[in-house]
Amino acid sequence: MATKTESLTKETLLDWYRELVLVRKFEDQCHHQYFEEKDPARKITGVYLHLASGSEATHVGAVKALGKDDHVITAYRDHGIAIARGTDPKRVMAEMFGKRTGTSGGKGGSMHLADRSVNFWGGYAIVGGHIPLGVGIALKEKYTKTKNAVLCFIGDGALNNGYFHEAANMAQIWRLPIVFLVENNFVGMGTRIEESSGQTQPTKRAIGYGMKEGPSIDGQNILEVYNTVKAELDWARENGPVLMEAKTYRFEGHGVSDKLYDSRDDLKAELSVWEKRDPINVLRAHLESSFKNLDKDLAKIDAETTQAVQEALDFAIASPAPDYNDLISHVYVGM
Amino acid sequence: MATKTESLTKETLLDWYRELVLVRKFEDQCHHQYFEEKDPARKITGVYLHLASGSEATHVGAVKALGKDDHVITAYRDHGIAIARGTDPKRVMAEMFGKRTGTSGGKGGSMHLADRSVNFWGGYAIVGGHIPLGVGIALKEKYTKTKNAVLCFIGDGALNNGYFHEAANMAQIWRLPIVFLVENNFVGMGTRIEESSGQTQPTKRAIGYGMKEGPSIDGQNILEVYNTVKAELDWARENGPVLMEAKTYRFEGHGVSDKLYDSRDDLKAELSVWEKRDPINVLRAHLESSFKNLDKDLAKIDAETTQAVQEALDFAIASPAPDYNDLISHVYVGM
Amino acid sequence: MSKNLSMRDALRSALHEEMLRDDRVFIMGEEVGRWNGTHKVTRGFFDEFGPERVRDTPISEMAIGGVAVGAAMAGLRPVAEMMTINFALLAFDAIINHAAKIHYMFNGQFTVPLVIRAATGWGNQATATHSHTPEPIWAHFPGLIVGCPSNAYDAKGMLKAAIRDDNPVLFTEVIALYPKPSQIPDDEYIIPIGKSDVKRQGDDVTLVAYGRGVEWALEAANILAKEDIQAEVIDVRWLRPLDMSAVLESFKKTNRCVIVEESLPMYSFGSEIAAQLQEAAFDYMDAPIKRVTAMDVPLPFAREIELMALPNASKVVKAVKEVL
Amino acid sequence: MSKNLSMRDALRSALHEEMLRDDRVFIMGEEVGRWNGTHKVTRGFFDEFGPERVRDTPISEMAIGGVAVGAAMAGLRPVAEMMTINFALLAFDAIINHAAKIHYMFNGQFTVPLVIRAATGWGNQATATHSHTPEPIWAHFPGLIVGCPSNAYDAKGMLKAAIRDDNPVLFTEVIALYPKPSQIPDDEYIIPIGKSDVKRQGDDVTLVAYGRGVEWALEAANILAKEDIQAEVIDVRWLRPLDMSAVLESFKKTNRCVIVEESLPMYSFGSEIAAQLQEAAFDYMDAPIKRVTAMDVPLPFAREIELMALPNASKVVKAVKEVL
Ligand SMILES: Cc1ncc(C[n+]2csc(CCOP(=O)(O)OP(=O)(O)O)c2C)c(N)n1
Ligand SMILES: Cc1ncc(C[n+]2csc(CCOP(=O)(O)OP(=O)(O)O)c2C)c(N)n1
Ligand SMILES: [Mg+2]
Ligand SMILES: [Mg+2]
Repeated sequence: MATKTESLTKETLLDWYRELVLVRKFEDQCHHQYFEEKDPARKITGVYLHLASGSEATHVGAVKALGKDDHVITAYRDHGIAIARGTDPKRVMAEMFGKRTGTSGGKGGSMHLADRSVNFWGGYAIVGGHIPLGVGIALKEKYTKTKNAVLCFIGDGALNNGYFHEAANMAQIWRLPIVFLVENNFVGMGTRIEESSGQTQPTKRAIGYGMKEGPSIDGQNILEVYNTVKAELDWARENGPVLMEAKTYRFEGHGVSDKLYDSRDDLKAELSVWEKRDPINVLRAHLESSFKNLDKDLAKIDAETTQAVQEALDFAIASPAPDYNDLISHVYVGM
Repeated sequence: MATKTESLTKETLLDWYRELVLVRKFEDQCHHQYFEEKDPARKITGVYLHLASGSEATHVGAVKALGKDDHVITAYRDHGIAIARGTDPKRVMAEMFGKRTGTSGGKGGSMHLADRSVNFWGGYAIVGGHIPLGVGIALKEKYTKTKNAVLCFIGDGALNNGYFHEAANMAQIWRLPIVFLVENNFVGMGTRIEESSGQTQPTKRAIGYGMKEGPSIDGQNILEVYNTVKAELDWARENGPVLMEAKTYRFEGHGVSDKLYDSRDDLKAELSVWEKRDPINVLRAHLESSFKNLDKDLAKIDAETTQAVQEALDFAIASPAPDYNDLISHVYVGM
Repeated sequence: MSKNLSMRDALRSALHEEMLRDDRVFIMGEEVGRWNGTHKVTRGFFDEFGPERVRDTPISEMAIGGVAVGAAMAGLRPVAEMMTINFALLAFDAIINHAAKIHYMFNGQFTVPLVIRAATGWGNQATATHSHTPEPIWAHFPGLIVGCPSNAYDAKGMLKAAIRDDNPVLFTEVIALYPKPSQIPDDEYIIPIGKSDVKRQGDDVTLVAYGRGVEWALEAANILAKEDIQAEVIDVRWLRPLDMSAVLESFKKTNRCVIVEESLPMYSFGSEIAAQLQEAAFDYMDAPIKRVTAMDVPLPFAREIELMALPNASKVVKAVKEVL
Repeated sequence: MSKNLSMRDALRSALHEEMLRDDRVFIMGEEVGRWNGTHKVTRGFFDEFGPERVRDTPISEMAIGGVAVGAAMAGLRPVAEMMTINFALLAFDAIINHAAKIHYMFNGQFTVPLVIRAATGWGNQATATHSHTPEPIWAHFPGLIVGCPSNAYDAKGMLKAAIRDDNPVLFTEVIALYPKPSQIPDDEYIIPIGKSDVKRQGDDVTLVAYGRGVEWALEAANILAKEDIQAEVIDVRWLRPLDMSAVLESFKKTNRCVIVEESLPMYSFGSEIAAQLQEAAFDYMDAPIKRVTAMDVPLPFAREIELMALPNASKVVKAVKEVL
């Protein structure tokens, strides 16, 4: 990795560690409330729920690289991104339960989190649909002559969609400040990248648009993610779009209705390899090799994150469901 | 040009020459019947008519490179392609007039010529829409294990459409026998390639799909077009898709409602440069440098092509218009 | 002889029989192969028929639509799966401007014997982007056939008809109906395109529906029967071509009609049925024709309010009482 | 004071005024800039406002739609031109699943103050792929506003309302009406979203239309007037939100209605109007409600047969006589 790295304090690294652990526990809790929970009042329901366990370093690291006035937009695998961007986990959890206190008032669900107050422009469930939206946000920044940039996550599977193609080209001809970060987990639902993509090195797709071919990085290493994304955002502010890739993995299969690891031995085998590169362990190893006497810090983080998730859950469950008035409001502005 | 060239007989070259001249005169006649003709019964009407004068070497040369069982598909700039593929110019002209004897019974118009009997799968008016169709035809050939290939013309402007992206990638993952021939006339309507495309070298787009980057050739030179396309078709039969480019120009502006050359001085200047590379003159110069005493041959071609276009026109004008029964037939098969 | 099969398995058996019968029939779409199909309709097909005939595609709906059209024109008989009808919105042009127009536009030179299968329906917290039931929208356009079965038995016969037909067919399958069983005869049967079906007889009111609407209509009919109100339930099955004969015949007897659909209210299924009925049977109208539809909102995630927006049998009962 | 302006120039002047008034308003689309617009509505804008505010795009309808949505969410007010509504079919998902859903789905956090302009209509031998008038299809979906003016005066006031509104608006402009003039006041005026208009008063029959249908309805009314039949002509102007008040009021007076539209007949404009009318004004119906629409075929190139498929005033007259 050629990028010059920032020197990061112990505090910062512990803070990131906390977030990785928090997000993982959040995802695990969602999993539990969906699959194990028996009490209907405490159950997460609905046909879609996409966990991102395994990809925390990519999500948290990239989001931490954003400035306050920068922007982030993504697809439906969005819980960790909301949390990393600073949205209260309580409100994120409440959205999982479809509660009025959720980030989208219970109307968006897990796939459609968003928090305007922190420039998190949402998760989107139509594969590729958010990519031009991100480009449009970047257009606004260029139009109004700021130096703010947009971070747009893209799944490896989404690269094959027309939305990506048209939006990437438009971003390039207009030299818009956007970093397209391919979250390459090597699979979309059950289709491997080699099965879906003629070009299996995502950054090479930049050539088709005359765009900067950004780096291809280890998405399990939050330091590498943070440093690279930060550098590319800065490049994008001045010069225009970049296409970069973080290699990562999803430990939980595609979504809740997913039986992938029952049915594809090759993917099961691959998973076990990636589990050895758990992003939490990668950062923990780095911390332990850099600093001494972390046990107390780590124990505190463990306790705090457990508590935060528990509080989020309690909050979500205690929150009111939306009512008829919510059902019919916000169809139009001012009507 | 690295491709090994076929040795071509005088007869073949004169035959091609005849076709270039025939297509040019056909286009000129269309122009005349649309703009100059006063008699309503002899007038070409309608809002769309896209002439391809200037691109004859690309159209005729590439189509001549096809085997009898190969296939060709294109966009709306399709007159020369139909004629080169062997469709009777009478039936092509009749379609311009919306006559029942036209290639599409007068129901398709100039943008929707097609002739199933010679594997010309049509002109299509939705930019990019025909590209996946071409890929589907190639899929059929691979599925049924023939060695037939598909030639798919693509405008430079169409490359920015999602259809191209999705279809190109699909052709590559399935290794289908198709040559994507970018007919690069450097403009789509009034938008120059530098204004519309982040990547201005069309063949480089192949990299985004892991596809063979084919040659970039002089589309004004029919020998080069023929030899290259033939070689790429043969490659595609065995190996899968290729993306290649022929550099050419349209002498008549985009379509009949086009005032381009009144309004853009840069394009007017560009046109005058390209007119010096008229494909008819390029082949004529080659013929004259290769063979002696062509005057009689060329005069004969001149007379014959004038007559052929006149006959086509007479045929078209004399042909019956479709009637109510045509209006309501072929909405469905068998209903 | 017959078997009890879920709609999922009835569809699977239709596909399976047609794949065996005609090797021009092949399947393409996202996750249809190695993943066994998102809705498991193609379970086991990849292993049985191999990757040439069961083709996993990238997430490329425009190309799934367009490539299938080209393959169909060239002589194959693709069954392209769109996973859900929501994603077919990305293939709108491929289906409407290509599949549905090519036969006409080229004056019959080409045919497009294509089936686009897509799961439809909502009520499962799939949210606004994933809860479309836009069959009527597609059926606006001539050149396309649009069908949506209401039960496993019909599903099998209709899908076989769709695959054998030489026209492009949009075939939607209500997700909520996938697990529901019918008795499926072992012997082959076909349910012809463009034929509606009387699902229940009655003299007091005509209920017109398709897809899941039929289920609500039948439920409502059972409730009404307890009050001695006999509803006739007509399943149009195909939104295009639309067969109004049974509807008209019934209406001339009952003089009252309620239309039931899972779709949105405006410019939709109920609009067309009501418009045709009042025109063709004006003299038989004893009451206004009512429509029971989804509420006119994007669909929300939260279960409580999503269910409020969904049609159901008691809404149908209420509407019937208004016209009696 | 007023000027005689074609609808083209009236639209141009609306855009021009809004561009001057609010520098968040910008234009994007194919050929809108250097080419001065396919239909010349943006003539001169590129020179006047420059390439930042008048943005030529590639042939990328999905991105035109989606990028405009993002820019609108972020605070700009894009006017995105789709060249023709036919090409907007490629942006169906961007408009329906994004523009129209985002305000609701995120519970009001974002607004999408976006106008999609698109030329619509047929009758110019543009053939099957280029002859859509699918306004009713788009208007099926809540969250979107859909408007289509019938004359230059309305066009200006409606477009200004659309640009100032905070909701996504699909604004279609009938190509055949571009050259037709109205008197346009020099003073600014706005025609509010969701308000229909009585274009002609009469007691004998109600004609309901939008866009070019209004022209045919008015022509028919003039013909009918010679036979002393007075038609009331209602221009709904906005298909969504649909204002039925004037239609209902008129129908309660005339008890007869013919609906006129350029679109295809099935699951369309006339379907919804007829369905609503018979339900809301059943007691006032003296005859079946009739619809005059395009024929139910893909549109052909040949002029003779294309014209057969097009609605016209004499078809309207004929329908009126059937209901009198
Ligand atoms: C347009 C569209 N097509 C299909 C789907 C169904 N679908 C949801 S997620 C997904 C896979 C996406 O894969 P990728 O982009 O790699 O993201 P990942 O799930 O790996 O994070 C598919 C096919 C969809 N939501 N939208
Ligand atoms: C999807 C779509 N968008 C826009 C148009 C309008 N249009 C017709 S031709 C054209 C330009 C195409 O340029 P190119 O592909 O370079 O082909 P050329 O005309 O130069 O042969 C455009 C924008 C269309 N027909 N279809
Ligand atoms: Mg992936
Ligand atoms: Mg071009």
